Amino acid sequence: MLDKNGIAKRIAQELENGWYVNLGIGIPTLIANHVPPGINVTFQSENGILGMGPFPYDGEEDADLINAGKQTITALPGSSIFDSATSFAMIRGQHIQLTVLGAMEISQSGDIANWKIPGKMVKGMGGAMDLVASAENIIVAMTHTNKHGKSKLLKKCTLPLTGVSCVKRVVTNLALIDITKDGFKLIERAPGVSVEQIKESTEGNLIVQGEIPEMDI
Amino acid sequence: MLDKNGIAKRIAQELENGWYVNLGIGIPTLIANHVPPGINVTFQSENGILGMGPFPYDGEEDADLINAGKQTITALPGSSIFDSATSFAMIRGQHIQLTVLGAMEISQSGDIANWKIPGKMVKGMGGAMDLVASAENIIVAMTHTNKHGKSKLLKKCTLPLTGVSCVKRVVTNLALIDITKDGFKLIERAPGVSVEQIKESTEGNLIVQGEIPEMDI
Amino acid sequence: MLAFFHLQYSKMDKRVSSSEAALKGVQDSMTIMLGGFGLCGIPENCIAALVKLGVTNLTCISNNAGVDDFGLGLLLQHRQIKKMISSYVGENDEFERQMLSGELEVDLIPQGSLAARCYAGGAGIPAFYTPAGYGTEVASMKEVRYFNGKPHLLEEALTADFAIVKAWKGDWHGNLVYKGTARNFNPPMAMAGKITIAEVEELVAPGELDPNYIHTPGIFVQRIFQGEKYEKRIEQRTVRSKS
Amino acid sequence: MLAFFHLQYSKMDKRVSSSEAALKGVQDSMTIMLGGFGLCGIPENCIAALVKLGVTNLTCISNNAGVDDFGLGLLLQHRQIKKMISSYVGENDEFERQMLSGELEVDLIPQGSLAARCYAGGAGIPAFYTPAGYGTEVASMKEVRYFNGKPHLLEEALTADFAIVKAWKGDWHGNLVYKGTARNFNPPMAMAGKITIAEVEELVAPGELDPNYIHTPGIFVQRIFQGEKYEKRIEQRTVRSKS
Repeated sequence: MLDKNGIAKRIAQELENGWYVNLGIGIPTLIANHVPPGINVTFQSENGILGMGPFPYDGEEDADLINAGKQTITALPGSSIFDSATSFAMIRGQHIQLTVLGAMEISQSGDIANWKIPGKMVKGMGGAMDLVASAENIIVAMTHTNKHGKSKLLKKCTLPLTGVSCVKRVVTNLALIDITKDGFKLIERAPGVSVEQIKESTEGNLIVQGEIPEMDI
Repeated sequence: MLDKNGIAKRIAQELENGWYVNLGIGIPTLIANHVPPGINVTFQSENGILGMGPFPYDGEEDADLINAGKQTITALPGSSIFDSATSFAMIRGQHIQLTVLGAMEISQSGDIANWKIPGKMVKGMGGAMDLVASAENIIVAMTHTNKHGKSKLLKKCTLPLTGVSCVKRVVTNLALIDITKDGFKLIERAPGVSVEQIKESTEGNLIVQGEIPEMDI
Repeated sequence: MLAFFHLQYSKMDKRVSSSEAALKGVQDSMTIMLGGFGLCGIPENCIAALVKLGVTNLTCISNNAGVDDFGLGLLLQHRQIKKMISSYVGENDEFERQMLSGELEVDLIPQGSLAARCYAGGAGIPAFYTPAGYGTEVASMKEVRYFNGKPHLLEEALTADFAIVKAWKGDWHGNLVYKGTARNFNPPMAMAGKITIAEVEELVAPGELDPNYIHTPGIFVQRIFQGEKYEKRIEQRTVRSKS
Repeated sequence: MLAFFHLQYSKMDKRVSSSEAALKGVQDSMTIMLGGFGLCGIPENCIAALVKLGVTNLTCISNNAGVDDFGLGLLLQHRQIKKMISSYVGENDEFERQMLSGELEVDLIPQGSLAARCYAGGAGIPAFYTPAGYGTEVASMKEVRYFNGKPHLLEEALTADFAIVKAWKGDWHGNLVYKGTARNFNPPMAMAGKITIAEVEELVAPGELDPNYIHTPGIFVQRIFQGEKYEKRIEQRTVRSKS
């Protein structure tokens, strides 16, 4: 089973040299800490920066330099700053090679819900709807089940959608799964997790073909 | 009768303090030389500058600083440079208070033709179609008749249009005329020009009400 | 203050004397755009002056709604806002309370569509198509149209009676330069105000800012002043230690 | 040249060795966008390399078509262009001859619509409405729609197989800074290329350009090189005397 950092680490293995990457709030943010050696990627934050660096040293934080999670950050050499209209021009125009975000639910047809629980939580979609509607390569990072033990990989989402037929891959604490036209296709098991466990935790249609390897992380 | 500089000078009297102004190629360009004392306006050139100044001193011309007529220019203190998309955002978004441009024909309903003579001259519309479609205040600067002596103020334009129902006022070598819903309304005569002369040179419907004063320039 | 206005040598000089003077003409029930992302790059001084002015029934267009005791949260506290048009309104308990109780109308818009709609409002583009929000609640009542086989929504431009932005430096003509990610929504919103007010940390004479590096050309700005005081509060102070 | 490529430590390093190397993959019948206004801010070195490469049947999207013996006029001279998409094509006799004789297809577009269509192409906006051209030849075959009582045309985004832009300074990541009015169409076109090539007068290491004053963020640029030689010809030299 993977913890949050494990999920981030597995997704970080997907990064390719030269990619521009947008990381959502939560687990996705941790990916920046696990970029494999030899791989150079540039992180975009949709509030207006390309080339986001690590947190500043204590005492060097700048109120005018934050990421989309409102955290103080730094800018790397070769970075650039721009306004929100330009930032989403990059996103909508598919100039970003990978988008990673969290989710409350995903469906076997690639729908995603992550912005609203009617009557309970209404924080707003922020940039998520623009990201999922435009990105060609979307990976969801989340736990396989919610805190009540219910599966978050569903036949059909129950919560209001953020986007339709957009998620390509999901990495959870239990597995790496691709979304195909026939449903969730199991690609890798998390260390120490059995196919049976993954099946039990997946409400949607899970396709298991042949031997399923354990992740190498 | 006015010469080109006279036409420019009369239009310059229309300028108000604080206006942003776009001047077309030809007679309109001359207006910059006749801004009345005490009036401060800012000239925009649609290739990407606000705060265009006079021509550079001989030897100080810069290939990277031109106006929309491709002439070398200077930039005044407080000027700004921007790209073509932003430039036309200003124009389309009606942030410019006055547009002055030349014309081959105008109609009594405010149509303008100034970009094409089928089979003969096809230079393209440049920024003129954007300017006339968006500007709230358009003055045309032109001669009253063409080189064959034919009126350029028509019931209906014969050449391909640049824009419809957009021209508000025209200043020619003979007169200052407003475009009203009933047609061309004569407001002022050029020095030494009679109402009769203006009538003869105007093919469209010319409205003459009461005494028509001579321009004070 | 009258004396100040008499000293203006031309309307190209857009300086006003204070945040209070900048808000002249702001009335109940108006639509106001406010720049900023979270608490970064918000027009602090104008927000304080709006509280003092006491106008109510405002429609505010702003990416976020501040926090309980800072930013637009201050206007919420004083019940001055009738409707919020935003993309993300977390980090604000009073907001959530007013929204869930129905006291506050809320129009939630995808962040990119919000930015593009402000830009379009300033750029004379009345409407455009975007893929964001297709198949979601956001799409209800909106025209769907396919381009290149992909569904898009028709989104209309946003404008405001007043747009209030915050820049780092500005000159008398209204030319603005922003610093870091405090830029965010300020440039597109500066374009979309019938009257645009800019508050800046440093107001300089024309010619002091390099024309080649102006972020918002002065043509978009009608009033400018140097903010009385900047707190520039940090929402999430995240740091690493030097060791 | 192979050695050069081996030295690249990452794909964030987008340097290529020459205008010739930059054009790798350009083929007959492709659509190419070229920045510049008149002869100001045009990618001189890439145009020369396109002539040398000899590709034909090109569709060129560029505000102007150069003059007879410089800029895009050189590609016209060599009959490499099948179709021009432009807003203004005066100052070029060969162009006029080819167009009137029917050898050259020409699509004339209002300048603001051209800029906005390139921007839209880069920004993932498939189409938008603009008032420009309503009631004219430009409107033929285009959807008309009223917003606020005013007629508008639906205009679709433009993209290109290659966008070629010219900047003043650039770094290895593709971040660009333009100088003066040589900026013009370069930023919106840089956004709209499937592959965007930037030629610059001065190529610097990452970190040398201030992130706060980048005109085109590197994400839009795939290849960059320092131009071999710049003539920067002036089309209309207008001056005043010092006396």
